[in-house]
Amino acid sequence: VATKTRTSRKKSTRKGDKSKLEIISVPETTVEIVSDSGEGAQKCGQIFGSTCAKMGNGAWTVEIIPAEIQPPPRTKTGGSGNRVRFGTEVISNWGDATNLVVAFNEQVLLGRIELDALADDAIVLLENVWKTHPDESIQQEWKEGLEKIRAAGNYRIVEVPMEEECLKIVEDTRRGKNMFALGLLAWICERDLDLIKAQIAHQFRKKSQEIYERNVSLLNAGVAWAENNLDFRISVPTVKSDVPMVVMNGNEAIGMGAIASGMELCSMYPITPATSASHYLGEVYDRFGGVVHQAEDEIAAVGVAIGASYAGKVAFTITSGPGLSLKQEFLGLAVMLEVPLVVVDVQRGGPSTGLPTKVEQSDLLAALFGQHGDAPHVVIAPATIEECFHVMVTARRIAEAFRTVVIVLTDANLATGVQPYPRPQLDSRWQQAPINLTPIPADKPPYDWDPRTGLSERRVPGQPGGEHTVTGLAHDEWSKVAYDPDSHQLGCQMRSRKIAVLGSTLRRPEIHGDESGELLVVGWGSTKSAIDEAVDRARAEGHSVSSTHLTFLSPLEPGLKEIFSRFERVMTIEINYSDRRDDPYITPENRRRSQLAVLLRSHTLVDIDCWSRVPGQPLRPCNILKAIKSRLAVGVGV
Amino acid sequence: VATKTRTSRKKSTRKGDKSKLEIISVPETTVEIVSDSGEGAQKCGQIFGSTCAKMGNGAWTVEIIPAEIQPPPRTKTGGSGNRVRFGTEVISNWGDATNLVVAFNEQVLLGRIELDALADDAIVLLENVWKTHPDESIQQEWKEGLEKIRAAGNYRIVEVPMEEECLKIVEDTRRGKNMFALGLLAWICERDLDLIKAQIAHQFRKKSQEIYERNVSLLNAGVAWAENNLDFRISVPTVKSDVPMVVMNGNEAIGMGAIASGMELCSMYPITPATSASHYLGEVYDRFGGVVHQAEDEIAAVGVAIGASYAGKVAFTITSGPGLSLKQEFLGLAVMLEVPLVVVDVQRGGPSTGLPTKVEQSDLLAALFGQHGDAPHVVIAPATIEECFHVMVTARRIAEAFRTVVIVLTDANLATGVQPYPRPQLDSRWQQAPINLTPIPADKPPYDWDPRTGLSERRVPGQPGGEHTVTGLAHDEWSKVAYDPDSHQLGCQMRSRKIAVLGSTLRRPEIHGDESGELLVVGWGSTKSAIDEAVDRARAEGHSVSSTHLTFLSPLEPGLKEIFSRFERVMTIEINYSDRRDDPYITPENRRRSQLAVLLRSHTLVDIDCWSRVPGQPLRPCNILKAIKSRLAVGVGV
Amino acid sequence: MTHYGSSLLGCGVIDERHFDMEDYEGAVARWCPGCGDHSILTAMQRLLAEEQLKPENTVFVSGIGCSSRFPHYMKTYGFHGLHGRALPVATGIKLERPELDVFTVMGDGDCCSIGAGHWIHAIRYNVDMVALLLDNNMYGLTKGQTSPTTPLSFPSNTQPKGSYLRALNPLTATLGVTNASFVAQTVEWIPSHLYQTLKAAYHHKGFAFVRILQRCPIYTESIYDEAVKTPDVIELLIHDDGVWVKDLEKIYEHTLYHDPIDLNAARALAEPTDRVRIGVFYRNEALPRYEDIRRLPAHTAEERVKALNEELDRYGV
Amino acid sequence: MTHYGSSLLGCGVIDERHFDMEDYEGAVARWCPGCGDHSILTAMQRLLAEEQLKPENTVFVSGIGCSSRFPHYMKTYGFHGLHGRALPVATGIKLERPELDVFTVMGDGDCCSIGAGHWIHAIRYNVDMVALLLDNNMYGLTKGQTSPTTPLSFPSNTQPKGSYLRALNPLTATLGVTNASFVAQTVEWIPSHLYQTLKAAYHHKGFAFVRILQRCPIYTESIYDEAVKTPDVIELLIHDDGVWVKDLEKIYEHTLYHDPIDLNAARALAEPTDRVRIGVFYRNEALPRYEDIRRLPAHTAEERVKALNEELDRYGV
Ligand SMILES: Cc1ncc(C[n+]2csc(CCOP(=O)(O)OP(=O)(O)O)c2C)c(N)n1
Ligand SMILES: Cc1ncc(C[n+]2csc(CCOP(=O)(O)OP(=O)(O)O)c2C)c(N)n1
Ligand code: SF4
Ligand code: SF4
Ligand SMILES: [Mg+2]
Ligand SMILES: [Mg+2]
Repeated sequence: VATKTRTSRKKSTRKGDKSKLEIISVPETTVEIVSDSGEGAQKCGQIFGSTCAKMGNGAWTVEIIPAEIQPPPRTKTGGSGNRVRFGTEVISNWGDATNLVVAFNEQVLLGRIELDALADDAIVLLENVWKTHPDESIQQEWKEGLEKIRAAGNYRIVEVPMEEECLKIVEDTRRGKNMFALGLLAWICERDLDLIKAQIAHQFRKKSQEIYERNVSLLNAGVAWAENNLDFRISVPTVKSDVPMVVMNGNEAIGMGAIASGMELCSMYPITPATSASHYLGEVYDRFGGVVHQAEDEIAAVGVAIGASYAGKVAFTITSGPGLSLKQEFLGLAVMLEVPLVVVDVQRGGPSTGLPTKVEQSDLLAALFGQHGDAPHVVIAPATIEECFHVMVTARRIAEAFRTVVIVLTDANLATGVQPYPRPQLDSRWQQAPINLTPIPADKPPYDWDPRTGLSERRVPGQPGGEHTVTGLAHDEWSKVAYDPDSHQLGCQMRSRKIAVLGSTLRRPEIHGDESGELLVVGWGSTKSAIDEAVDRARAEGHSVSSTHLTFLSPLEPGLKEIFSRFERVMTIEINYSDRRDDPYITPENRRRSQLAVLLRSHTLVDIDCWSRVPGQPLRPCNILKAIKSRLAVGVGV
Repeated sequence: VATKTRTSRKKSTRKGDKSKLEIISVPETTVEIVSDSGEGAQKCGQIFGSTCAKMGNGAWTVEIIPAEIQPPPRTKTGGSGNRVRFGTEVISNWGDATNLVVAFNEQVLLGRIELDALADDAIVLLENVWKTHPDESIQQEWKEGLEKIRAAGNYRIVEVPMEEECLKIVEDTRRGKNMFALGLLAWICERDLDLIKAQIAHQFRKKSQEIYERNVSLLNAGVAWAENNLDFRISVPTVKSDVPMVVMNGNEAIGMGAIASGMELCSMYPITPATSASHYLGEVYDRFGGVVHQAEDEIAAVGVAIGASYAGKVAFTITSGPGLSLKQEFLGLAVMLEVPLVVVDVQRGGPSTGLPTKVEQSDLLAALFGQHGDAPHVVIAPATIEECFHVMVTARRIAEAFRTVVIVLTDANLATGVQPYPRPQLDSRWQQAPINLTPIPADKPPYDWDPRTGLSERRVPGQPGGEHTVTGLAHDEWSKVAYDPDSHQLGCQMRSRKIAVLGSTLRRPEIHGDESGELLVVGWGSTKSAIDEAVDRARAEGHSVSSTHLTFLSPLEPGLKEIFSRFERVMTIEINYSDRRDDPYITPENRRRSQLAVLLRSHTLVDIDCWSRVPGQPLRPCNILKAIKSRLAVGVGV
Repeated sequence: MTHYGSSLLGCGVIDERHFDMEDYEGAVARWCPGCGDHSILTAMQRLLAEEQLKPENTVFVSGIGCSSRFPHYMKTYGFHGLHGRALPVATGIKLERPELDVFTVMGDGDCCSIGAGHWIHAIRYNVDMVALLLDNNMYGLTKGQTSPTTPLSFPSNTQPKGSYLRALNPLTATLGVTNASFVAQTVEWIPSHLYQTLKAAYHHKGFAFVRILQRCPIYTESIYDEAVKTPDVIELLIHDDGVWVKDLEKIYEHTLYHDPIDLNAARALAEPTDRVRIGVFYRNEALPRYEDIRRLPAHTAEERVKALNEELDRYGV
Repeated sequence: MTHYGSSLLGCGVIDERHFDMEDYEGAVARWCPGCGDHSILTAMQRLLAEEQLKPENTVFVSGIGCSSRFPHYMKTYGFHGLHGRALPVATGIKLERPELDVFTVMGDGDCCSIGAGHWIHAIRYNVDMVALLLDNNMYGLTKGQTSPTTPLSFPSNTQPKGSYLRALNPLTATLGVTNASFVAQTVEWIPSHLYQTLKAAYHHKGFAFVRILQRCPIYTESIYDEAVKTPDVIELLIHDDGVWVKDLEKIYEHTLYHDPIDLNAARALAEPTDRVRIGVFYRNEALPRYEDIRRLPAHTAEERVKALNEELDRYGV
């Protein structure tokens, strides 16, 4: 895959003379560090990533996770580590391909290459202890491995005697190589060593000073080796942002957003990739008077949240696909009782247990329509880590003001991606109000629906005169069980109406690019930045394409049909499954389309096409670009 | 509401002279019997209904169920009984209004009138013991009640001293009035007394001869009283059908269909209105080697069914809305494992616990999209009681041939409605084949997907050489856990493809009425007969309207877009919620549409309108007719 | 249960309201004539009047079933939720509002079948509430299906040839769960014992589980027939720390002095015999209550904002 | 378990295959080094070889968790299903195919938390299978969250300040459920005892529940440390009807002769002590097995059609 670095390097003067140091100066670059799991590549990558952020670069860090619990050493699927994409400007996705990779063995590197992770001209720093390994078969693997690697691309391969160098400092190199590698990267990418040391200190704050020092000397060893042996450096200019920034992953942002919204209870059951949000809250929540309740299962988790919400304060539950399926019955109850509730679904690969650690956007329709009966509610999807923070404040407010369920759809990409963003300017009005126990006049029904808006005033136990029993059975405004046609019709109408009212308060989505043209790409959730980047490139190449991104999936933002009408073609790009137009047996009529496309076609009657894949990875701008071009290539309405 | 009886009665010569007996001869009529619960009106109605069927009339019997577990006597909401609509031709819905009603007190009658159950010219036979009741307040209620009744319509009211007459035969009239009432109806409607007595004998087969005889004398007393006191009879000609017929309700048909399909396990958890199917099977299943397993909850119920299916024979689970929500996670697993499974959802009023005993069609989208992740599967909806029988054979076959989940959507109207239909000509090939334990060649993968069709051969434990572990995790054709992009993409593709293949085998739906015109009404499930009847009436009035009815909801039947394009307007008619076009805040853009409309708009991009209500009752042809006319009245595309 | 009752509401002012039984009457109870639930409702209303519980600070939580209609018939706050899911909701209420008095009413299908998982874990959490199992040995509302407590070979609509399994014993099941703190059994047809048992449960600090044998004349009339008619079948477990109804021994001569702190004895006594044992089997107030363990000082919005700003500092670049 | 093994397959012909342990090895086990699951896998493969179970007639059913990867590592049929739902699936398999040997493998979160309701009811059904609880006192696969069996105040990622509740005791919980027919405990680090316990469970006719204390060096290393290192902590329950490993007393001197038919004693012994008791706590083969109760003679398609036609006659008009 073609990359910015390549182009720009062509420009930089290359003498081929070792004494001369080549400075590869680029607006952005992507770095990977990958090892067997247990060798600490992830720790190294995290420190590198946040160093970039702290230095003022835009940066996006994603985890490289092995498939197995405990993968065997030196296997293609066993690679563990991080990819860090950083640049002068803001970076909000993992990009196309890696320009610089440090690999602890040739097999994990091959695994990355097979996943098409490396740029064709990537620089590869490869531990070479295997070359002379006592075990013949390993030497053999190395030989064959390197041939494969050379065949795979025009990589600039640098063998590094990591083992040898680290042994000078530690016996067990499994606990040290990662810091040596960090040193290599630090020197190559001109990173601030003091910032790095500060973070090492934080990482090992619970360990002894000696351990800290050992790691620092490993770091320095890496720096020194690079300085003495490498003839190139990569320079990515930084511009310190004028607004204060914070750096975190999406699940931490969800947790902090929950705190900022004043929610006091996170009732959950562990499930990847949602759990880390509750890990974060488990650490800090009690400092805010908040409780993480780990229930016996997802059903109990949402039940406890509903009980707490009913009793006074909006609570939330956090889960992933399988948990969403289990919560559906309770979600329908909350809608029926008009008990406010926030549900976070950190989407992962489906169906069923699927790909627990991988990103997907395939819970959209289940979130919208998964409850039996007609159960109107709200569905929102943040697109960035910053939005993960703010969406929680919005969700809590809507849930409370509209007495309904708000489902927040994030995904594994946002959950684990780490990025700096402008520090939220907290506002105490974001916090929900204390419980209100004022008495209720006898003539005020518990559902005093405004017949026009369907809105009614919330009531909690403790309010004298307000005694009544909420019920999941059809009921009238007095919450009395009522099976007559009018009561049920009215209840359904009021619960639907208020969602329409919320919709009437929304702004139409913004267009990225021209307001009209040949193609409009529509996305939702974590794909925003990759889509916009691809659109920018397409436009740079002269194509007439724009994009728009939906935050509200229910109710939908206004004006969509009109916006779509300004483009010759409209297509959604999503990380979920759709049949390909040219698949056998697939016709335009029976084609299974991606989930947002299904929704928008019904909503706007516009012939919305889709390009979607389920790779278990974030989409790459370059692949989106390809999809855009090929869509532009075929005629309208095909 | 205008009715056939009225028109035809006009024709019949009326002298107003008591000595002269008026014969109201009509092609069809609707009879109701309603009492406090516990007074046996239901038993009376059932016998009357099946008598009509046995005499060769077309007949449709529905229950009138009180809202409360134990309603107080003499209350409007406490009425219990049956409505029987019968005619010369086939009758497949409950019609518009009742022409003849026997009421045990004026309050339950008022309840029916408030539900608009009675024709404006209905004949009312009313127990008048209350008129002279010792309790003053009851006398008062009677007085006021009768005024209200008279004010409500031009009813022909006949007071009947039921109590007085019955006391001549029994002390406790609560256990006798219903047979007296049956006698009244039998005489008025010229029913075959021997057939009735035979059924009384069957009803009380477990009781003493004496009890039988007492009931027969009550019956005869009713006949005698009518003969001596009434000046009219209603005559509905019967034509014996040339094919053998059977009469039952939809849940019995589901049960028998399951037996006919060779399914051996019904794994369920009780829930209204699904339970009666398992009650039926509980009685007879073991005679067929079948087991009803009542699990600890709905999740276990579907889990046991999946285990049994996996182990060899397709099993089924039966439930209603709340149970469907709970089963969603397991449905996704079955789709992922490609374990065949049949799920029956007898829909009731939603959302949440909703209206447990009442009909609704609001689980369609949850059945289609309720599973997290992309989980393609099959959804079918029978439209008649006859189809309830045959759908089970089809569902089991599809589930097995396509290794997937088939959800069958019926509803409370089909479940409790009783109707005669042509006796199924059983075929032993409908039965599933015995378990096949032939060895598996070592090179044959457990998912030997045909790349074109996505179909593969089923494998069960006991097949030597076929050992493998099925998993809900993403997997390859060998059922090995596989998180790589290609494996997951392929799996999703194969599971989607086979549904498209099934779709390619379906026939396009038939059109009821002209092949093109001003308006096409689209329905699904139990509303078919009411819609077709309304369409016939509209056509008789000269309107250009046709209807079509969908049996397959996933995959959809072919040719829909083309069919719709032949009509100026298309609208669905359903029993679920939709905003009305003129509701406040509702725009064509944000309007919540009925569930089939949502699906078909996305599928065909045709601007499909909808008329839907959630009355907790079946739709009436007359109301559908109104909706059709008003839709025809407004311009196209409004 | 512990009393914060007025703390929130009265804010110092003395609440001068007095409540009679009638003040706790909600909608007219719609159970069948002779249904045991009626007398349980009455006993409960009597208890609330006796304890002068503020209707607004009392919440009845239930699932779905005949028995779960209970909250509608009380004039307090009520939560008539999902079949089998009453306990998680009640737990959530107490977590957010420990000062409320919470009563959970469940049927035998509700609690022991679909709700079994929540039941086991609610016992563990030992949240301070009264949990009533209205046990008619049958699914009533859905018109007669076998429940886990249906006696072996007793017929129902789903098992017309008789129940296939021996009845689950809710007492031994509860007593098997770590942190069980109060386990009692009573019968709805001995009002004085029912009332005293409810009272003991209410005053217990922790999760007070009471199994109430309840007649269902429609579906299980015969089951409790003998126990109702012949006092000889009843055996009273008596103790000062349990339930001891004066003069009841006169009618029910079989009595057994049982100290409810003795867990092993409780389990042995809970095993089925041809006698129906009523009273408190086990009681232990030393066990921690989940809502107490988790309780935190209240935080103002400003305090939260301040602390969150400190937290954000940690993430600053 | 009962043996129908060849009835379906061999159809009279003698099956001459012989199986070694290797013949039961599936994919390479991917548990962490030192994970207790490895030795359980080995013991199981040894058992199958010893019993010469036909791979094709053996099914391992599991939920989701590290432990639930078990079926992938066996070369038999396997069903790696949903978290907490292994038991209903296993029950369905036995209902349809009683002749199959079914083993259910669950983790402590799988069985005792999300699966608790199914667990209680599987004990009731007493379906003839082996049910293994691989208890590492923690959620392993999801990287360290508190499970119901996590010891009080042991920290995890969701409860970093330590578990809030005392550990649930799976043995007393199981023993509290009516129809419990086999309840044993063993430890994965004493292979001979582990093996003998699995063997006893396999030969038990009914639902054989075995709790296996399992080390998780990643998240709960310290918990079993003492028990592993000091034989003094272990107490052997020995009996001819239970597990009695010759010579094991030489290493583990604390022994207790316990007749597993004595339920009250079993419950008392199952209560937590500072010793780890291993062996069979309770065993009763007199209890009926659900799949036996429900078994029906096979019907041919023709028989069904005939009977259904008779049934339709009843509904004829
Ligand atoms: C999820 C769900 N499953 C099933 C039902 C149907 N249902 C309602 S009440 C009930 C059981 C009632 O029995 P029990 O809990 O013993 O209460 P009782 O009516 O006997 O008081 C069932 C199965 C439901 N409402 N929701
Ligand atoms: C419905 C559902 N909820 C949650 C999860 C996430 N999850 C997977 S395994 C697991 C628990 C693992 O712990 P345990 O059962 O003790 O097994 P172990 O890994 O310790 O062997 C959880 C919560 C899931 N896969 N599905
Ligand atoms: S059915 Fe039984 S439990 Fe339900 S109300 Fe009637 S008597 Fe009571
Ligand atoms: S995490 Fe623990 S339980 Fe899971 S495989 Fe590793 S050691 Fe075993
Ligand atoms: Mg009950
Ligand atoms: Mg565990």
